[in-house]
Amino acid sequence: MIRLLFFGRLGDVAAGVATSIEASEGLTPSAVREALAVDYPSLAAELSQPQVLVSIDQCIADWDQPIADGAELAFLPPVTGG
Amino acid sequence: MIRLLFFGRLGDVAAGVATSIEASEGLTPSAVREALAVDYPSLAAELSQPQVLVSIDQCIADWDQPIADGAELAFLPPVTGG
Amino acid sequence: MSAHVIIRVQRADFDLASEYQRLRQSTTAVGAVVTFCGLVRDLENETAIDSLSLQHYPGMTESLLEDIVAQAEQRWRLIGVTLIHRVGQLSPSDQIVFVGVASEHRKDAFEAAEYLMDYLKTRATFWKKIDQGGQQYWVDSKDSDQLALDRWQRDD
Amino acid sequence: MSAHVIIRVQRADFDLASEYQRLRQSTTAVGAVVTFCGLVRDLENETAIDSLSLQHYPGMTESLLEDIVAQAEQRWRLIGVTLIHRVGQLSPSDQIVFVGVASEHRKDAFEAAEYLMDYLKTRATFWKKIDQGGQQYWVDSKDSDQLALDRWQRDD
Repeated sequence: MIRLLFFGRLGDVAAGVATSIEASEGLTPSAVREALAVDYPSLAAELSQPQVLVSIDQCIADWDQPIADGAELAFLPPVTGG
Repeated sequence: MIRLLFFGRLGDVAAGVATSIEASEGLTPSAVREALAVDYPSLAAELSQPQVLVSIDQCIADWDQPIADGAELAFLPPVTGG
Repeated sequence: MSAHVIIRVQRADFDLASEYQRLRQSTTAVGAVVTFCGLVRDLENETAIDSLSLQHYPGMTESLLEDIVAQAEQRWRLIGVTLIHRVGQLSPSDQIVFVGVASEHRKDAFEAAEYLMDYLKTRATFWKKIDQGGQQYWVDSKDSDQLALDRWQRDD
Repeated sequence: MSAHVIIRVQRADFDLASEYQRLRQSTTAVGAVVTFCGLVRDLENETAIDSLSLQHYPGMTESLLEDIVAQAEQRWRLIGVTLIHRVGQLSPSDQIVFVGVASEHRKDAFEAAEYLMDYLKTRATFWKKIDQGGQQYWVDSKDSDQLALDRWQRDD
């Protein structure tokens, strides 16, 4: 299983979305986004915004980086702290 | 009369020097320094260092600026506050 | 030389005076302490706000802040660094963020403090939501923050 | 917009916390407060010092500090500025100088505070004398301070 996290405005858009997804060989953040697009097209559109970053196990990752089973995948809109 | 002030290291070198000088037509800081050179050559040498500034009535002044009677003339070595 | 580093993400308020005293007393070599406090401004887009809530990504935030401090330590001679960021609900004039830097000379403390804030603003995983007359919305990131960061990268 | 300005030259110590609270409460628009504290370092020329005494030119110092603050107000949007400089005899680790700036945005506060210190260091009529093992001598001015100042003048 891969744990899914959505932060900031993405958390609002992802309300009701499953908090995990089945792991599979060679799964990437891009593939997760495509899988979400089936049931949640507006969320997938938000995730496709160029400023959205992804992290795997709390490290910024590429969209085509493979995700290991048991990992934590987070979608991060532009940060606004400070 | 013109009041004379010497700050920082100049105050040590000027120990014993008169704290005022007679005013006269067209008197300038340079002329005061020359007058001091007669009795206090080592002080005059210190005052000739290029970093030494003068102020007249608490405003930074030129060495050839006339000094009015009653003014306050100060010799200022490089500042070291903060 | 490794600086005394404190990093905290917390709901509670912080006390500038005690943070300053700790930085000041890091070692007897301290000659300069620069502090920055960020406060909740009363206006957003020229309209009064009721409150602000700050979300973050626990774990990732702390490790990003550690990275940012480590980078600052490579660029400047620092004796102490403290970084505190609040999360949760805040009101106008509340303190949000504290950066404190102690060093021998002022230039290191000033530059490192500004660098830490510029990096924190654009890299650390915090998100602000504003409540303005019952309307809630997420704050957009600012181009000016990205520009502030770019300046340090040009120097690299 | 004219900033709330406080300038003090005094023998007494100052309290960062109360100076910060005053700056923070200048108006509800304050979003950033930067403070700088300069402390007496334990070493001068790599040798321990016993004490430091600070002389100044009363009257002229205050008016120079007012000029410096007025120049900063022309360059940045400032809400509050506090400048305190101590004179008389000081010991290692004692506070010497405080600069505090409150503004809406952090860039103004950071830059103005650093500018005020750079100008104060090279323009304000203070002189330091060091007592090191019974030997007293006047501190020489530093080239690095003049260079720090030149940077702002290039920007003019």
